[in-house]
Amino acid sequence: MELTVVQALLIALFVAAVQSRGLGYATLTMRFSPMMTGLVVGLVMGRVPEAMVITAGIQLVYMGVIAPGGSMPSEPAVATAIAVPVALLAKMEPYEAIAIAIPVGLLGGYLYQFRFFLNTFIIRLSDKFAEELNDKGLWFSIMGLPIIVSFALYVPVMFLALYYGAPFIAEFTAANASSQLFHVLSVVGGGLAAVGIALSVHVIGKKEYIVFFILAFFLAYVLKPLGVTMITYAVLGSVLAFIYVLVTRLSKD
Amino acid sequence: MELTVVQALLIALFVAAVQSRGLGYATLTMRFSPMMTGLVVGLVMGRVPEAMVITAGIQLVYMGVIAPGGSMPSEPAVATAIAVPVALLAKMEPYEAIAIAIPVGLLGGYLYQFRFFLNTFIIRLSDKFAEELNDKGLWFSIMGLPIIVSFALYVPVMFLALYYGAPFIAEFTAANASSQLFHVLSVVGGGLAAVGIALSVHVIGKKEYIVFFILAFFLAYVLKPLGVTMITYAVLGSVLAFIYVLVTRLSKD
Amino acid sequence: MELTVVQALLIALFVAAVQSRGLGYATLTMRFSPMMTGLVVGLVMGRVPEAMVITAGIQLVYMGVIAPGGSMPSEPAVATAIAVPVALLAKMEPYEAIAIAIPVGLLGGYLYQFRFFLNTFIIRLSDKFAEELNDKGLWFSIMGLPIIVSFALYVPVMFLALYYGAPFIAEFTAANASSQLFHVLSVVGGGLAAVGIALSVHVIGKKEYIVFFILAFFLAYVLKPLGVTMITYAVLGSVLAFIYVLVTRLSKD
Amino acid sequence: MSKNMTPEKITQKDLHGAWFRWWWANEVPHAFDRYISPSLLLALMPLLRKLYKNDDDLREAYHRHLMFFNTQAIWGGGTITGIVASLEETRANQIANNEEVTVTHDLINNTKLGLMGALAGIGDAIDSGTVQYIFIAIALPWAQAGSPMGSLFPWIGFTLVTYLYGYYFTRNGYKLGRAAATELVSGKKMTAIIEGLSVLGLFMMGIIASSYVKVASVFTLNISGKEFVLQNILDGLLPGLLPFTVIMAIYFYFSKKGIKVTNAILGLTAVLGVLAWFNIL
Amino acid sequence: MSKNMTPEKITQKDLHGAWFRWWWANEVPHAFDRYISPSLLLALMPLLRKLYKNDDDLREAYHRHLMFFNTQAIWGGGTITGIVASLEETRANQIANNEEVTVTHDLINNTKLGLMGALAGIGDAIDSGTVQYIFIAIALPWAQAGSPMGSLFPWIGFTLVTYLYGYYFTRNGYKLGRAAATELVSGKKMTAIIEGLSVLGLFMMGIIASSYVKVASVFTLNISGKEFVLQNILDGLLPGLLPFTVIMAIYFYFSKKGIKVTNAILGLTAVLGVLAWFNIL
Amino acid sequence: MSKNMTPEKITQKDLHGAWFRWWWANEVPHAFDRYISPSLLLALMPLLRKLYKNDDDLREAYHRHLMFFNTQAIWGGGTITGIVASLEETRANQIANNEEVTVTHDLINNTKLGLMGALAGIGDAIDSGTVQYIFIAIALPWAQAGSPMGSLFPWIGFTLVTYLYGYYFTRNGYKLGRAAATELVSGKKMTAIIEGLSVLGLFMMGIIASSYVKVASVFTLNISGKEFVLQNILDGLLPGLLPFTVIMAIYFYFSKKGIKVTNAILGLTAVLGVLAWFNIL
Ligand SMILES: OC[C@H]1O[C@H](O)[C@@H](O)[C@@H](O)[C@@H]1O
Ligand SMILES: OC[C@H]1O[C@H](O)[C@@H](O)[C@@H](O)[C@@H]1O
Ligand SMILES: OC[C@H]1O[C@H](O)[C@@H](O)[C@@H](O)[C@@H]1O
Repeated sequence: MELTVVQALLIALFVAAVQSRGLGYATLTMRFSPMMTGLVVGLVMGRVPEAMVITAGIQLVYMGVIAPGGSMPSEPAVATAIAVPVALLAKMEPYEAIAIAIPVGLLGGYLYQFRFFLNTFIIRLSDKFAEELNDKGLWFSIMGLPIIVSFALYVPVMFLALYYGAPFIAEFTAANASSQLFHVLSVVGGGLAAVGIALSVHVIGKKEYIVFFILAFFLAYVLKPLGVTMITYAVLGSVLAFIYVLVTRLSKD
Repeated sequence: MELTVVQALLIALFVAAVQSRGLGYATLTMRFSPMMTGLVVGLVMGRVPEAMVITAGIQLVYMGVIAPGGSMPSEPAVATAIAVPVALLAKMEPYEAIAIAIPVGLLGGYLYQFRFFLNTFIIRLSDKFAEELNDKGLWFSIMGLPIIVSFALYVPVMFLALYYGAPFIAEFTAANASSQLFHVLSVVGGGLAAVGIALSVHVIGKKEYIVFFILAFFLAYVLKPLGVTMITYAVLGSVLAFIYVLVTRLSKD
Repeated sequence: MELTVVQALLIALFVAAVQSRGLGYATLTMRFSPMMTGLVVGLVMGRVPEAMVITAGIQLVYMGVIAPGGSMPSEPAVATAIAVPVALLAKMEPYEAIAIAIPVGLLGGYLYQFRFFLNTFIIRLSDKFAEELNDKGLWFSIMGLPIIVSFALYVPVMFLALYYGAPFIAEFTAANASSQLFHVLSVVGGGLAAVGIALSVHVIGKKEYIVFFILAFFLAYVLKPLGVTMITYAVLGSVLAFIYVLVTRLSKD
Repeated sequence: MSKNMTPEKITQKDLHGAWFRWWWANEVPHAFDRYISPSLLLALMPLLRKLYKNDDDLREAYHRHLMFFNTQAIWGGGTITGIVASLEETRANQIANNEEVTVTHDLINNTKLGLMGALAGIGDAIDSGTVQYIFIAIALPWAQAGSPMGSLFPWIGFTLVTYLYGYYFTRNGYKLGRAAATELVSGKKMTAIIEGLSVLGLFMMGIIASSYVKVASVFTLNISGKEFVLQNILDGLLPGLLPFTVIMAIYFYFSKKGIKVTNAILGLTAVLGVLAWFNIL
Repeated sequence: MSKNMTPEKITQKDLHGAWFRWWWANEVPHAFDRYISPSLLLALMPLLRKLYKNDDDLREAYHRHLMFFNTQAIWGGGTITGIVASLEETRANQIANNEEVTVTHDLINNTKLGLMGALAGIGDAIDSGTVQYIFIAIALPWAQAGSPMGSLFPWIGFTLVTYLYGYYFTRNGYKLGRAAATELVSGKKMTAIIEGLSVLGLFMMGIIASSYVKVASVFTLNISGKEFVLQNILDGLLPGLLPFTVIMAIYFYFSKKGIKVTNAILGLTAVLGVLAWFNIL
Repeated sequence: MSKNMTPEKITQKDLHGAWFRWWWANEVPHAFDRYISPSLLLALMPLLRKLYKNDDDLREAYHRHLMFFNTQAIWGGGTITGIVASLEETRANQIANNEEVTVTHDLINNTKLGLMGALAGIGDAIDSGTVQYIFIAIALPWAQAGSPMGSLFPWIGFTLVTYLYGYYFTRNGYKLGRAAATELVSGKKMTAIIEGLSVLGLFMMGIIASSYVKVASVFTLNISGKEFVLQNILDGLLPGLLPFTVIMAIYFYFSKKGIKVTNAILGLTAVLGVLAWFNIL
């Protein structure tokens, strides 16, 4: 590939901004769809119309991608940032270019999870600032630090991939040690929600009510094959709550 | 086909009588099975034994047909009334004759639904007569009018199909405008039960108990893939009711 | 086959001991796995190493066999006691030998069920001895008699099969009258648990609580396709019990 | 004059009359919103006349049996006709004797709602699904041989047999209802039973609603090759959302504007019809 | 004389004896209606003798443990033997000291019923399904090489290991039971716990009944090529109908005629046997 | 001085500020254990300052909104931001006026827990799953023709539209909360509502926990060709065992040692990390 340092850096910065979610909900479409990334690459490379055509092809691959509750295996924005230059410079078809970009997209997903992991510690800071009623500190720990962390994670990776080529990153991602690290990271990530949930359950008023938590937890496992939706559960939960109240309170009059 | 006017009319009247259900539960087998229709056609055409053989063949096609809760796509009696003459006159095999009769059977099904639709308005009359304690009026609106409506719907259609041939009806059924009408009719039909149900729920004594209606409604959707039978639901509902009473009343002593 | 009377008898006695479960839980592996039976046959026939090799082959066929709640179609120990001599004497492959032993294993399964059936009557004796506080009688009716019954069932069958050859038994098992008898036995066996369960339910204190029995019984049928585990049911049952208590007792303070 | 107000006794003949009328009317007045309730009213009409000498009570009873009702004719219809007859009798007597009315309007209603679905399941499976086809299967060879008996035997046989045991159910339902009602009148568990029946009735109503009310969208959008199927999206949110919305909309309409059924039907027909015409539903 | 009535203490040795007897008897007396309850009685017999000096109490305890019981030997049997031993001890002491008897017959029974199924699930999966086959899999190559160790190692190894942790479960069960019982005796939550255990016990009994009681029809009718499979029709009505009917029939038999178990067994054997002989069941 | 303690009124501008901050921060601080609760705190911070003039109350409120929280930005975030704002306002006024505090910490918390999951389901299906792709699908042909509008239109369009109705949800949430709160304050059904919300909140928490906490074993043993897959065995015992164990372990850690979140996170990271490294998890 033949991107200049400046070009590579500009694209890397854009991707980091998107992945940091630093522009709020405006970054949702930017993350889930390749369209904006494709346009930016086109602008940076001065070949907008061609970039648009390629990006439209990539969009078809990512049609329907959403990430309820958090992360997804491959990050469209990250993969697109690699695939479009590849396709432009090597005159490849969009789907071929995506194939080359896949390991980088994968690494992008791991970094997104790693970002969650680091944020888990940054929140300790927020706890502290909340205790001190330090609003500036809270701004810093809630917005500032997480964004900085994101840039620190994504800019180098994207830059290296763009400047030295995707294979460079692919090698790292495939390396034994790193894939084991990713495994550890995703296991830890999968478990850490337990802390937040245990905390929420712990602080509830009536200890006996934990029984409803347990009920719902195992019910969800029992009914998993039936694909019950969250709203259906909310309806059933409300019905349960209402009957409980009916039986313990209202029926007493 | 070469049926006389009288023959066609006689068969049409028989079918209308069956579809009106005017002979009570004695019309159930007549509607679900082709046997009686076949015999009547045989009698009218003066070729009973041949008609019986053909009808026996048609019966195999309709073996097991029942219509819990109302309507079915194709009406066996209607289709048979066409298929047997076709088979007799054109010397076709029973299953070939049924193939020709299918659009008429289809239309027969739509008319059955349309009958429900018209009855929905006739019941308003019954409401009025009930208010006036007018028993004669009730007999008229419950038995008389619905039967008249049935005949008005089925006699012309059957007669035309028998006299001018099934293709005549097939064309009409397939026509764009009418199929859109049928769609509208079945959507309206599918929704109107809501009125009766909302009414029943509305008049219950304790408003809070609507929660059990809601519970059952969504539970039925959740468990749909498990094919729970109505009696199983009745058992579970009784258990629920008993526990509710146990908890609110009996446990108080 | 050319087993001596003594050899056949020794093996038959071993199998009867295992199937009587007379050595306690130590007989579990002996019943579920062919290994010990193979070794014993090898010892009796004086050809241990060869017997071991054959038995290892048979083990692969029975890998994973367990019998939650009671019986299984073919009894590994019984089948192995036939298959190993067959394989040794007729120089067959283990899986071929098992094919020959299958009807005997089948009969072994029926005898195991028949043992349960006879024990059902022996327990009447235990009831009587319990009433009389007769500990010796209890030892006899709980340990002595069931073991005697087992030997009476298994020794002749195994001896005949080993001495006169498996086909001898196969013929009996396949005979019309006996297969009808087995059908009757398994139907009766499938139903008799109802007595014990009805008894347990009958002696409970509060009659109204039978509603929870009914609930669980039909719930288990409704959820059968979901493969809910016993422990999950125990969790759900505990949750139900706790909520019941919460609602009727604890919420009253 | 006061003598006149005493409910007459319900005789065996009355019961048979009710059963016959029910059997006859059965699905004649089948309507989308009430199903076959008018047939039940027709069946009970003369009995109700004998029981309620006061016009207001009679009118209330007439209206009661025009409410949503559907069941299978023999197992459901027979049994329920009998039970309801005895419940109405008890109620009429309680009213006439100025006793506490334990057999309330709600009790009768919830008994019907609680039983009709399960008994329909039984009847459809046994009568329509099995007995009918046993008769047909027996007679089929005769038909194949060209004999009219192949048609007549299953028709007469099935009709006769079901008529007979349907009447048996009616009589047993009546006895059952009497036995229950007698116990109820005296028993102090009355409130508990009424509440239990309400819970059961509404529960079964919910189950029935989920299968009788069918409202689904057929709307799909195909933009640049991507299909948006509205019903799939709705099912991803809350299966049953549309039928539930329709039921609740009418429920609240009744709550606000009073029970104006004709309006509800016309309005709903219009709304659904227009949406169906434009292929949204 | 009155001294004599005091329950003796249950020692470690008693506990081990109970565990050993349970382990030994285990499935020897396995019967269709009670499963392996006699083994539990055999296990507890000497302990019960030490506890109940009054013959009536002892007799009641003997009968208690002949009731329907089934579980896996190690996880279920070990734990429950221990728990029951301590519950019986507490109960015996309460009786002897004329205290309020909070450890009721029902409490002990429901504890068994509530635990036996879940612990059987654990034990079957772990011991029979996993541990056993790990031992076998390890030794398999030795057997393939012709060595008797291939047979002896899994047998001795599995038996030994399970014996040891089974005893460990017995001791822990006993401690657990004691701890719970102590709290129970004093605690005012006693009634709540007894009720909760009843609910759980009956619930688990229902689950167990649904898998242990197997009654199904094999009756099919083939008339003119149409198959009528009775069991399919029944499943279309209410899955579990036949087993439930059998259970309830016996239940009502006991309610009416008293607990005549032998009669019930003989009668049921006769009925099922005849129906099976004629291929109805 | 005392004047100073009175909560200030929440204005339209405040509400918009809260909505904007929530919208902006949204997933920036996304963390494994608390998800996006910090964004909600950031959104509410200035409002809380206006409401709670007492530092202790303010601190409690700050901590309240750092608890576990996740939802979709527009439907969930908008609505909940609005509702919570009004609940906090009512609470602050109750505290300031020395009234009975019916809007308890638990009430606010359980409202959030009860709503967040269902609203996330709605929002994900509609915004991310449908609306977004409608915009994209419309613009796709433009992109295929090489025009930058193919990129700009869906981005600007989707962002704008969702921003607008998100704000609409915020305002409506606020009104809804006010209406409910007003009724609550006076109504005597208060306790009932608090209890109901607790049940619902914990129920939804259980559902959410079952999908958010993912702990599964990858351990397999292959001895002599027989595979032992640990997770299969665990699923045969009790599906959800491992995640439940982890949650309860931390729950009991908090119960015993107090709420030491950092320790819990570090400890859990260490344990899970080591187990994952050795391919047990
Ligand atoms: O599922 C709710 C919510 O969860 C996370 O916060 C993110 O994945 C959002 O995109 C999503 O809307
Ligand atoms: O399902 C009960 C009942 O519903 C409707 O009334 C008709 O379809 C009957 O044939 C059926 O028996
Ligand atoms: O399922 C529990 C238990 O049931 C029966 O007693 C036997 O099959 C045992 O092997 C099994 O452990």
